[in-house]
Order: sequence, then C-alpha cells, then structure tokens
Amino acid sequence: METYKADVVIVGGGGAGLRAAIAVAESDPTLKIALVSKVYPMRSHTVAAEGGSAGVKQQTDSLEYHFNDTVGGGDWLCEQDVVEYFVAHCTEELTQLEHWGCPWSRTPDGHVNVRAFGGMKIERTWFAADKTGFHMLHTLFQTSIKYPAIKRFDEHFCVDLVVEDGRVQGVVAIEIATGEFTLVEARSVIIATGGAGRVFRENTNGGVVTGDGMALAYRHGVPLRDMEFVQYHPTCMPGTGLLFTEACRGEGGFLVNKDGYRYLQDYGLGPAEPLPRNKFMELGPRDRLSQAFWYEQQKGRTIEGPHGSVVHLDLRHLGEAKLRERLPQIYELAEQFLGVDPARTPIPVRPAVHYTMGGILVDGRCASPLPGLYAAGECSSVGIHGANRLGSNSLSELCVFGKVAGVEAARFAKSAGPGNSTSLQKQARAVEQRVMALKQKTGGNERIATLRKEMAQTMEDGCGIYRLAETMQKTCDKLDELKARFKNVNVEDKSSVWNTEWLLAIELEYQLDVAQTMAYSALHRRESRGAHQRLDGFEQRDDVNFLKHSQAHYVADGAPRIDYGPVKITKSQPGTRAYGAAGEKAEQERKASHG
Amino acid sequence: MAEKTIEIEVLRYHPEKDREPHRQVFEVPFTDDMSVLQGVQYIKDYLDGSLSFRWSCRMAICGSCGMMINGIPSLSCQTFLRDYYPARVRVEALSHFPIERDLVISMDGFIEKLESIQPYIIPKEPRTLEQGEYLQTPEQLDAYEQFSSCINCLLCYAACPQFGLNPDFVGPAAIALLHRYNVDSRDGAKAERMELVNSEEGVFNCTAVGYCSEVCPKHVDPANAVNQNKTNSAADYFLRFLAPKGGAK
Amino acid sequence: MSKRRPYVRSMDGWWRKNPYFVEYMIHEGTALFVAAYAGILLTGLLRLAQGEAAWNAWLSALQNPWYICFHLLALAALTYHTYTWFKIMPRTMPPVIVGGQRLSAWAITGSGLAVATAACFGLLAVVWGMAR
Amino acid sequence: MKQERKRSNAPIFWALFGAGGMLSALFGPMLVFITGLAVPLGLLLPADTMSYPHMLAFARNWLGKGFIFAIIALFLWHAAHRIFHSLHDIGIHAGTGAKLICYGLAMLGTVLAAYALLAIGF
Ligand SMILES: Cc1cc2nc3c(=O)[nH]c(=O)nc-3n(C[C@H](O)[C@H](O)[C@H](O)COP(=O)(O)OP(=O)(O)OC[C@H]3O[C@@H](n4cnc5c(N)ncnc54)[C@H](O)[C@@H]3O)c2cc1C
Ligand code: SF4
Ligand code: F3S
Ligand code: FES
Repeated sequence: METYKADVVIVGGGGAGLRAAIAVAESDPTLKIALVSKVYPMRSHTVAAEGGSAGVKQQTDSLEYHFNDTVGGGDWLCEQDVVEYFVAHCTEELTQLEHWGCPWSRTPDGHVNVRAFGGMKIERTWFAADKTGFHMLHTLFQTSIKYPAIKRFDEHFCVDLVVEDGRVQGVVAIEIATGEFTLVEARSVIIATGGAGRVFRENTNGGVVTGDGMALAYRHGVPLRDMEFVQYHPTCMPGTGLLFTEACRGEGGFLVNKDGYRYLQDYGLGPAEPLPRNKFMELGPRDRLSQAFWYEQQKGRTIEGPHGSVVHLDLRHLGEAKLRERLPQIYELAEQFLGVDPARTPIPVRPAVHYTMGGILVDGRCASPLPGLYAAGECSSVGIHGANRLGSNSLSELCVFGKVAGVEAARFAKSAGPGNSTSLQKQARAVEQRVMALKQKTGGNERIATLRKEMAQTMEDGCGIYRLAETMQKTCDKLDELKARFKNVNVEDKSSVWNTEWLLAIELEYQLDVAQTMAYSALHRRESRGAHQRLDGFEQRDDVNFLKHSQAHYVADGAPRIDYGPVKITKSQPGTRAYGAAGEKAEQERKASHG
Repeated sequence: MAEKTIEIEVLRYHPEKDREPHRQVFEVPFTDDMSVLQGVQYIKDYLDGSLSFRWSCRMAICGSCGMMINGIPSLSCQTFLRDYYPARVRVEALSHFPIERDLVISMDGFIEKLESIQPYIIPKEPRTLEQGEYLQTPEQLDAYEQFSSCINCLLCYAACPQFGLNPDFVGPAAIALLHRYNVDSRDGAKAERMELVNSEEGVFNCTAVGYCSEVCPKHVDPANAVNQNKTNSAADYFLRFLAPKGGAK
Repeated sequence: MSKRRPYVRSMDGWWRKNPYFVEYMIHEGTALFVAAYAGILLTGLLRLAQGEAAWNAWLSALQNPWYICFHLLALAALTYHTYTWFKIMPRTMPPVIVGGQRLSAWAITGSGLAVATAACFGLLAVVWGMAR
Repeated sequence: MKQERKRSNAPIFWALFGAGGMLSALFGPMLVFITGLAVPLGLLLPADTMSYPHMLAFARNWLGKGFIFAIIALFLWHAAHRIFHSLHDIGIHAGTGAKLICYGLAMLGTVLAAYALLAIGF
C-alpha cells in the first residue's frame, strides 16, 4: 500500500475543505497538507449553491441583527457564543474571497452588492449572480493552486480514519482510477465532506452528498448532533428536486396556490404586499414556507402534477430583463428542464430536502471530542444553525469555520508527536481487507439501487416536513431492516479501475448509518422546533425538556444511542419565533421591554 | 399499457478486459422528462452495474457529466431523451481524451494545464482585509465575468480538433480562464501569463474552428479568449523590441 | 501495479464526422482558390514585365473556357471566404461596447460584410474610373 | 514549478495570414470578377480596362505597385498558412517538409512578384 506522510489531511474538497487547506498553508507554509476528495474539488456540491452568502455589509445593518436573525431562525437551538464568532467573521471572509478574485455582483459605484434573503432582517447576502457557490468554489479551488504545500488527492475515496493512541492519525483512501489503497498519515485530520441530503428521495443535492464523513466520525465514536433537523427547501423542481434559489423570492417572486392566491398570508407571514419585505411572506424562513405548502396540500389548494402536488413560483412581474440579469441560471433551468419561460409562465415548485443542519459534533473551534479530528462545513455541527438554517448562512460558514478548522488543525499538528508508522500501516491493511471483502464476496442478492431507493422512500415517509411517532418508528424499523439486508448486498463488478459500483455500495452503507441517526433522533425529540415538526401531540416547542442538542452515538450492529447535550445561551433568551406583522410586533415589544 | 422504451447505445471500454472499445445497446424505460444522464443511471442501477461514468449535480453546474451524445459534446444532465425518441441515442466518452473506462475520460492533462495558467489573482496593488474590497465597476466585472463562468466540463476540448491532433495545446477552457485573470481589473500578472500564451503549446495551435464556443453550455465563448490572445501575442511578439522593458520576458 | 490502461481513440477522418467540421474544411479549402488565383495574377505580372506580346497572350489565355470556369468557382469560393471570415470575426476580437451595450455578434458580422461590399464596389468604381 | 517554454514563431505567419485573409475578404470576390470574368468576357467594363498601356502605367505607379504586391504576396501567405494547417488537419503531418513547401512557395511568389515589379520599372 502506498503511504503518504502529511501533517494535516483534509477529507473533502468543497468550500469548507479548500478554505481549510488554504488556512493551513497560510498559517505555516512548512506544513504538508493532503487534500483528499472523491471528486475533483470543483465538482463538489458547493458548486450548486445559487443564492448567496451572508455577511453584514450595509450601514443600516449590524452584527447584532445578523446574530438575532440566526438564533431566532434556528429556534434558539444555536450555540450563541459560536454564532457571535460567526457573524463577526463573515464579512472579513467574504472580503477575503473578493481579494482572491470572486466575481461578486457589484453596485454601479463598484462596491459589492447585497440582496435580500429569507429570514434576514436586512439585505446582507453577497451574491455572484445566481451562481454564488459556483464562483466561490472555483475561486477557492483556483486560489488553492497557488500553494505548493497543498498536495491534492483528487478522485480518492476515503474509506476510513486511522485512530491510534486515542487520537486520529490519518485516513485510508481508494484511488478511484486504479482501485488501489493509500494510507495518508497525518497528525491532524479535518473532515469537510458536506451534507447527507441524498438519504432522502426528492432532494436538491448532488450525487456525491452521501454523508460519508459523518459516518466515518460516527463509527469512531464521535456523536452526530441534531441530526433530526433536515431542511426542506420550499421551491424545488418536482421530480428531480433541483433547486430554484431563494433569491427568486429575494428578488420579488411570489408563491401562489392553485387559485393564484399568495397563501403565505394565511400562515402568519402576512400581510401580502407587492414588493418584497424582509421576513414577510415569501421572505419568511424555509421551514415555515415548507410547512405552509404542506397545509395547502392538505386543504386541496395545490396543483396536481405528474410528480406530485405543486404550487407556483411566479416571477412574471419581474420581467425578462431583470430575470436574465439577476437569475440567469434559474431562467435556463426552467427553460431547459421544465420547458417553462419564467418571464411568461409561473414555475411549478414543491419542497424538497436541501440541507443537513446537524452533523459531526464539534466545539466552536471545530474540534471534535476525538483528539486531532476537526470538522467544518455541512458535515459538522458547530452550532450556528440550530433547528433551522437561514439561507446564505451556510456558504459563509464554509469560509469562517473552514478557516478556523485549518488554523486549529495546523496548531494541533505542530504540537502532536509523530505516529507509529508500523502500526498505522497495519491498521490500514485491515481497513483494506475489510473494504475489499465487500467487493470480493460472492452470492449476495440485494441490489444496491433497490436498497437505496427503499431507504430514500422511508426517510421521506417518516422524516418529512411533518412527523408522527408511528411513521418515524416505521422508518427506524425499515432502516434496521435495510442495514441487515445490506450484509447481503451484491457488487457485480469485481474489477479495479473506476469501479463505481463498489463505491456506491460503500456510500450506501454510510448513508444507512446517517439515516438511522436522523430517524432515531427525530423519534426521540418529542416537541416541534424549527425543521422538526410533529403532529402527534407534540406540536409545541418544549424548552423545558428539549432546549437541548440531540447526540446520536454509534452502537455496533444496533440502533444509535441518543442522548442530549446543553445549548449555550448567552444574549438571546428563547422567544416566540414570529415573522410577518406578528414578528414586527414581537420585536417592538422586545425593544420596549429592554428600555 | 406497454411502457415506452428507448434504446441507448453506449461505447463500452474496460481496460482490464477489452483491447478496444465496443458498442452495447440497452433498452431503457422512457419518460418525457428524462435526461440522458437519467437514462444512463437507469442502466447502471438496473441493467448493468459495471457501467462507469461521472456525474453529480444534475443541474449543469458541476461539469462532470460531459459525454458525446450522437457525436456532439454535451452535458448529459441537460440533454433530454425526448429530443431523440423514438430513435436510438448514441453515447460515448468525450472525444479527444483518453478513455479510462466506459464514459470516463482522463482529466489529468487538463488539470495540469489549469495549474499552469496561474489561475489566481496576482494583485496589481495588494490590499489588506481592513481596507475592504477592491472597487470594481459592473463594466469591469463584465469584462471577465463570462470567462469566469467556465465549469471545466471539457466539452470544448472534445469539440476542438486541434486539441485532438495535439494534446499539448493548452486548449480553449484553460485559455479562457487565463484570459479571465488577465482582464480582471484586480490582477497584474498578465505579462507572466503571456509566456504560456506565446509558447508552442499556446494560442497559435488554434485555427479558429470555433466549435468549442458552439458546444459550450455556459456561454463562455472560449474561442473568443483564444483568438483575442492571438492578437495580444502577436502584438507582444512584434512590439517587445519597442516597449521599454521588452514586453513579456 | 496499476491496471489503468487509458485508450486513445484515433483522429482519422475526424473532419468527416460532424457537419460543423465539414463546413470548416470547406471554408479552409477556399485557400486553394486564393492560392491559385494569386498564382494566375503572379503569372500575369511576370508576363507584364516581359512586354506587350507576353501580356496579351496572358490576357487571351484568360478567355479560355477552363479559365472562365475556374474563375467562376473562385468567385464562389472567395465570396464564401468573405462570408465566413466575417462570421468568425466576433469570435476573434475584444468586445465592442457601444452606448454601454456589447455589440452583438451579428452586428459585427453585418458591419464586416457591409464594409466588404463597399470595398468591392469601391474597387469596381475605381477600376471603371481609371479605365475610362 | 515553471518549466522553460519555447516561444512560438507563429505570430509572423499568423499576421501574414490575417492580413491576406482580410484583404481577400474585402477585395477578393471583386478582383476575381474583374480579372477573371468581366475583362475576359467583355462584361460591364470598357474593353481596354486591362490593356497593356493601362496595366503598365498602373504597375509603374507607386500605389499600383504596392497594391499588386500586397494582393499577390498576402494572398499567397494567407493561402499557404491555411493549406499548411489543413494538411495537418487531415493527418498529413509532414511537419517541417510541409511547412517548407507551403511557406517556401509563398516566399518564392513574394520574391517573384517583387522582382517583376522592379523589372517593370518606374
Ligand atoms: C442546490 C443548493 C443550493 C444552495 N444554495 C445555498 C446558498 O445560496 N447559500 C448558502 O449559504 N448555502 C447554500 N446551500 C448550502 C451549501 O451550498 C452547502 O451547505 C455547502 O456548499 C456545503 O459545502 P461543504 O464544503 O461542506 O461540502 P461539499 O461542497 O458538498 O463538499 C464535500 C466534499 O467532500 C468530498 N467527499 C465526500 N465524501 C468523501 C469521501 N468519502 N472521500 C473523499 N472525499 C469525500 C467531496 O468530494 C467534496 O469535495 C445550497 C445547497 C444546495 C444543495
Ligand atoms: S469553456 Fe465552456 S465548454 Fe469549455 S470547459 Fe468551460 S464551460 Fe465547458
Ligand atoms: S475549437 Fe479549437 S481551434 Fe480554436 S476556436 Fe476553438 S480552440
Ligand atoms: S451532473 Fe453536474 S453538470 Fe451534469
């Protein structure tokens, strides 16, 4: 087996992983960095982010506002000290990207422009047309090329961490082009493998978003936190789940039901006005909008399409010129994939799974409980999203905490002693044998695609926008069954070069683990908060019993064990989460009571 | 009612088994909204698990799913079976690249080229974070934005016969990105990058076929970047004796 | 040992495989006519240097039907060259901004063609003027 | 990381190609029409348009000389460059050989044209 000795190894070449790699390189150019990614970095799913990235920019805005929006948006399940650090560093990080060449959209006088986003009080979302993630990712990737210390392992699939002496000391990866294994030794490891949205059926995520890194850490005893909180994005393409960015609404789009009625005003988000108003109507948070869709569907006021019920995203009044300028990609998506010209016809949309709020438990400095292991980006739970993420906070998170993870991992690497190569090698060979066995074994009769489909369906059934104990229990049972059936999975392809069937099987196993943590955490949370909404007698938020983070712990060959950890509250006591006119009133009252 | 089906013919190549590529036809259930990528995914999921190809985003932005579809370089996720039905669709790995396996091509050469163009800002005037952003007017942004939209899908390389004939040619996308940095108002390293433009691997391999821009799914117009740089390079070639510092070294 | 064995496809006959390339070869092929026509002009020039008899012999040779045929084809080829030359033009030049808007490709091609037409008829007028 | 790169000398040929291409695009069709069709067939233009005295006078004039030289030489360089590339395109990689023939002929034509124009006198 090939061995590469690095100081810091980063698994994941998305926004978070690249930002971390650059941070390590800048903090100490002598450190050797290995960047392992199962796809070329610019293919990572950060590329798909459309709308923008949050950072206080305008005179009228303040860090406090951004803090309040984030904590309230997260239904107070946020680590408030971490949020405070986060909002204080967003703008600096986005400016850094600007210096690296990111083509942010500009105002006529040459400053970076900002747009409105759901749940945000003031316009603070930096954007590069409607290809923000694309531009951020390519900027980071191309900038990373400047640093000779970063050695990339492109198209290398990470299959395990090596833990020795109670700390993580490297990773084992398959080179996809050859099917061969490499041990990357390192003194610290950063996981930045992104979310897990593909455990659900209809989702906005790319094929690579399979929760690998979460499963890797989890299997080594690191808890996954707040996994029950899965964000549904309200405006997605029926069938494929492809996203129409929130910026469509930020620019002034309407959501209407089959009667052409802006139904959000019936769900505490009104009054309906012709122009977009922050935190009102279409600019409410995603969980609320997705929930409103569900109710409309129950009331029979949605439109039936070939891929289920839809409502209409109406952009017609914005006019072709503005749509082409501000939302060019959305325009093309609608035209090509749906045959709809959004300047002339409303776009049919429905909610789909979009974002994994929970993830690998880390502290505010991105350190997990396992020494030497750090995590950043969507795979991590650093504590800023709580029960519901606000749109455009995630891209900023990649930069702010990607950097933190890089700096901290570099610091750890310099203080940690070298590992014992012989025993690391031995472990790596054991990993190789285990993973090869999956491919080499014969006689299996379960199709990968079938298991995957059943998993995705049961997740959608049990862990959808609204949840019931009974269906969640069914989902848990189904996942247990699928895990058992996975033992019998059949990998037809026994070859070495570009054996993607084998990789799909490994991913499926990761997904099943992650799906279990989601379903079991959901079942155990007997309240409604943010993206986790129940209809079986737990319709209210329950701060007495559940103002807590769930933590799912790995149990070999069994269901995860769920326990709870405290939530850090500093400045903002849990309050009513209100938007629209009610929200405005609540805020005024709050201001008044503060004197 | 019998389900509708469509035939997809795939160029298969397995380095461990085949001496050369061969064609294989699959029959796939057809619906109106299916992309070619979904067709190929169906094959992998239900007909032949050993079929290999790259994909991820399904929304024409990650750049991984490029294939020759009926001989034309295309993103398979935004090419729809309905445009061929009921005729058979022919799918093949992107032209001009070595085939690793089935529909997977070798990207190594392109990545080296990308690394060679210095695809990052080398600032004209360095600026600290405290000084805030560089000012850049919408017009200045417009000068390079189109070239920064390249998703590295490599369709343009599969379209460019000159790259097929000479794989050392830096090629359309890499030159478009090079140009993107050269014309960015924040950058000051044009002279350094011109060395590559001027070299034997540089722009003069291009004979203005123009098909690269024709197939580009993101309106980058790489042919424009390449051909503008012929003029730049020629100017540099002839004027280097006149300019005080001799133009590019 | 790596089992990778990338397969490189042959480029043979590439230009026959796509109508776009066939068109490319045709417009590249106009060069044959340009060369042949320049050759004829060069012969004429050499004849002119040799004196009146030689020149007149060249002039009358031009009346040979084969020459006429060739020139008909050459006229078509050069006209096509003119068209394709200006058609590619927008791809080869920096953006032209007029009144804050980028000039469209068709505007550039169109102006190129207009200029060429003007040049041709200007030339005809000059020749006509000089001959009178 | 940076390797030494050899500077291409293509700009010379490319510039000549471009100039010839532009000239032939602008005037080519009409020139062919005049010298190849109108005059031999006696169409449109006066019969003596290309008579010996006319042409001699034209070729002795500085402007005329320049025009004739530019047309012949640049057309040849334009064509040579394209033909050279097309040979490469259809898989005749004669390399230096083809290059010598194509550009060599253009060079020869250029020299001959210059010689003739000098021989014609002023
Ligand atoms: C359609 C869409 C639109 C979005 N729009 C916005 C928006 O407008 N604003 C906003 O703030 N957020 C948005 N988000 C969310 C945001 O884009 C993501 O949360 C974020 O990009 C995740 O980045 P990441 O770096 O954590 O992971 P990713 O970009 O997903 O990268 C994961 C990396 O890990 C690697 N990897 C994974 N598993 C392995 C393995 N086993 N071995 C090796 N490598 C591995 C992958 O190759 C990849 O490089 C959007 C998300 C989607 C899906
Ligand atoms: S220039 Fe266009 S075709 Fe070429 S790689 Fe970039 S996006 Fe793809
Ligand atoms: S197709 Fe190739 S030859 Fe030039 S114009 Fe495009 S790079
Ligand atoms: S799958 Fe990403 S571009 Fe097609």
